[in-house]
Amino acid sequence: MYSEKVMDHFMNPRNVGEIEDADGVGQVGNPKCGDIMKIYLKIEDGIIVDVKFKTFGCGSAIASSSMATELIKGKSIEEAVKLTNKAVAEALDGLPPVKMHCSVLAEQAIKAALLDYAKKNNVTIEGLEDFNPDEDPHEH
Amino acid sequence: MERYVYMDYAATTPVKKEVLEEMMPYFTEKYGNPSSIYRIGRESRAAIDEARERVAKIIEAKPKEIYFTSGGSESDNWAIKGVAFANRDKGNHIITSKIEHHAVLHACEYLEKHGFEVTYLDVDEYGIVDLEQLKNAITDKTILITIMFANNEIGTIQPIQEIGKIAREKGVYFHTDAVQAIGNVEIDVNKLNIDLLSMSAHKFYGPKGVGVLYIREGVKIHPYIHGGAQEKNRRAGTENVAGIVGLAKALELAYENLEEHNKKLVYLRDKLIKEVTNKIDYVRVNGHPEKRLPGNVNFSIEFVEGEALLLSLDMMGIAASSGSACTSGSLDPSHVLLAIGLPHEIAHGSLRFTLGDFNTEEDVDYVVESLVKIVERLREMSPLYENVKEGK
Amino acid sequence: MERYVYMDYAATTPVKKEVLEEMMPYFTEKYGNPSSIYRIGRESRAAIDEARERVAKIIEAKPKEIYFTSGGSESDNWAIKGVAFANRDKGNHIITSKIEHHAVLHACEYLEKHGFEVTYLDVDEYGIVDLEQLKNAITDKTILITIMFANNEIGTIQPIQEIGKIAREKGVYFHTDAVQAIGNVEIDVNKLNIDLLSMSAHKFYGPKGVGVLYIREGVKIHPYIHGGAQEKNRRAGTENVAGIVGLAKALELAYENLEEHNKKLVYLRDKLIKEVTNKIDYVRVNGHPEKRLPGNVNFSIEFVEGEALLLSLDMMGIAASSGSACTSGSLDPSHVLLAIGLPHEIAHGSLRFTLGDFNTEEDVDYVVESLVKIVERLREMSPLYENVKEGK
Ligand SMILES: Cc1ncc(COP(=O)(O)O)c(C=O)c1O
Ligand SMILES: Cc1ncc(COP(=O)(O)O)c(C=O)c1O
Ligand code: FES
Ligand code: FES
Repeated sequence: MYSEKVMDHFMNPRNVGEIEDADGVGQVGNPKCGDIMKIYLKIEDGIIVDVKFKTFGCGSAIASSSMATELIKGKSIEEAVKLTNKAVAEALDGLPPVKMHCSVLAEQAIKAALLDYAKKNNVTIEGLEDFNPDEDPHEH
Repeated sequence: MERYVYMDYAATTPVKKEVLEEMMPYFTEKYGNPSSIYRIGRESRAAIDEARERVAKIIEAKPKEIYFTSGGSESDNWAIKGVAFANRDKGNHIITSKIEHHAVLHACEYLEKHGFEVTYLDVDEYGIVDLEQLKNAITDKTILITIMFANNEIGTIQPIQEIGKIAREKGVYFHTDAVQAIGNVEIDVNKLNIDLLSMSAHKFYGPKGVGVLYIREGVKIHPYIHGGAQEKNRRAGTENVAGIVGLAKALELAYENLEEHNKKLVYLRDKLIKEVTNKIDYVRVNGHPEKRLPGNVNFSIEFVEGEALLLSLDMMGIAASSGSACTSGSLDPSHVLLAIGLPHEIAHGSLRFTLGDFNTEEDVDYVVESLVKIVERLREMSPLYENVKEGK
Repeated sequence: MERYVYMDYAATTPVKKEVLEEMMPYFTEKYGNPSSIYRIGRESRAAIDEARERVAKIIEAKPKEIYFTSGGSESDNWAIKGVAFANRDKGNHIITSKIEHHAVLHACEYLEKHGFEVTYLDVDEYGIVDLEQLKNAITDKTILITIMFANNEIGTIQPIQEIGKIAREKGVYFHTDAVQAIGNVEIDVNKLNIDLLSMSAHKFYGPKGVGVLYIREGVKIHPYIHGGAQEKNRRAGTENVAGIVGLAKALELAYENLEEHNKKLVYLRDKLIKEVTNKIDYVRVNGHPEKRLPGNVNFSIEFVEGEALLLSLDMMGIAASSGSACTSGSLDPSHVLLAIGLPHEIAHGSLRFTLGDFNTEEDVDYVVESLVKIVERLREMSPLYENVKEGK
């Protein structure tokens, strides 16, 4: 069902936890639907120097969070905004079709955290204009 | 993998050695078609007839009331649609419950599209149907009550005798999906006033793809699979002789030492419940405390999600199941867990262990030990648990 | 009994050794439910997926167009009723032939009771459907043509490609009951424009109780057995994993050396036909001289009755079958023999031998020798034969 990569990231998730003095925090999902993803960002000079996550969700949701954090760590804000759920899924060597929405959640959580950062610092981030963190990413 | 603990006996069971042995000749030497009149055909016919008698004896039915099918789903579909269409002149109303297996629920939904009306009874927090609601739901258009004997997720056993009595008094047919109950509970179709009953062999150490529909003599029902004259013209298709023989043998074995078997399962079940609830906080046990299948344990483990639990257990060589929607990638968690009133987020953390003949006390110890570690790890990742710890 | 000659391979076949071997692990060790996400569940799922690919390859279909069922009868019922109810908005007319298997005919009759109209095409003396009649029968209400690939009694093979072409041109779905053809004839569902196709494993050295319905992508069809999400939500019920694996293996074996197999069968078949017609007078061969299944022989032996022939053959260790009504205790002889124009009294003396992989030349010699004696004995008792001898 899941690729080895998914299972690896599920069993040994990278960057689990929280950042006490995070520059941006984003939470998406809804416990009712069985998944919540929370992302913490530490940003210095437009670069994501640290990232942590917490996830309540299935194996695919946990693996997606882990992979997504790996993919944006050390990257610029501009690069992080462009991260798509497809890229997350591809980096995991694919997800079953019914589980694609779990990777959407990862994309959304990062965007939500970036938006939080932008608001706190009164900056605008290109590519986040139309983003609404409360939109339900589920296409179950 | 050093250790493998299978605790999903409600999903399916291995075929027992003795069962397979009885089946074997019917694949190769005794392969005759039971409809053929020559020797090896007659031998197959005799094997089926004997199996029919063996099954009938267990549930106190007559052999001619036993019909072999391809499994529990076919039996449920046949019972419900077959009775519905055959009794349409009498009425178009069917009563069932909200916690039936999908084979029953989807058959009922199909009938709703074809002019039938279906009442879905509520259940209480333990999963027991409301007998008053049942009585009140019956009208002069009611032709069938179909309520499962025991639930596959939470193991709750229904008051079948009372339901049978109500149905009989009102002159309404009573079908029960006994797929989970058979092999675990004594069933006497006469005492319980059951008119139709479904079983599936692979739930009681028989092969997959073979089942039974018991149809009380005199019940008006249409055939469901039309064709040849097999099963007294009621279920067409060359009989799965090996499967039928296996079903009968497996059923016999199940009732040979039912009491002992159940005592062992109840002991292991209660031990598992006690230790898990002792060692893990925020856990609740779903289903009825006493009126439940001997091998069924259903937990809701808060702040973690079912699929994540299952995958982690699998990595440790433990096979279990969950009512979380995430297992199937669908939005709503198990309709059974919602029907007993669990909130969505708690239903998502549900975990079912179903114990069976090959489980040992060491298995239970291993499961408890593993589960404690897994829940700890997953909760560390969970934003919900964090909130609780922080008293939010 | 010293000698046992089985010549009823069209009724059923033994499971081949290699097939049983592949099935065995799925009863005991690899018993996981294919819907379960843990290791042994995924292994069962993988076994089914692989079987689906193996089956698809043989008939040039896509794996996702292969659905596993409980046998030929279920496949026929599902195809016909499933397409009928799903396309009712388009029309209510179905075309079939007079010589279909009962699984098709009775499914059609059931539909006639539910508002559908069915045209039953005639066949010629060889059992071949009339293509002109088919074309003329199609109206804008026609939603399905269901015509069998090869007949189970007389072995006649229909002009499937032409039928497929007509159906495709008119935009009507085409189902074929290939239960007898598969394993004996090359079938490419694309070349032949087949939209739905039924098979049953026990006709090609696989186990009883498992079959396939091929459903071309895009065909509108309702599920028939409702319930769980198995078979992409189209056929509920825990999968008969061992049976499915056996079906795939048996099908592969059948096509591994089809040519050689058929050459042998045709040789034995033609020898049997030649010797019986040489040695016994007043015998006719039913079915088409060339367009027939390689192993099928169907005689009408005048002045004797089918059941008497079968019982006598059985006493000599020979397993065969008959289209006589007396075999089943019903009044009318086989609808197939009547449809090809046999008078009742001749249809009553019909005798079918169907040869298979384990038959030898000695078997044929023994059957001929025995049949000569039997017919002589029965005719001596027959008042009809007496008349003939005396030239009346
Ligand atoms: C042509 C044909 N169709 C359908 C069937 C039904 O198959 P089964 O008996 O496996 O259900 C048979 C055999 O009995 C057959 O010969
Ligand atoms: C209560 C209940 N009914 C019906 C079924 C369907 O049985 P089968 O999968 O053998 O068709 C099952 C098991 O899947 C079940 O647990
Ligand atoms: S979190 Fe529900 S399916 Fe992934
Ligand atoms: S002669 Fe006895 S049934 Fe026909």
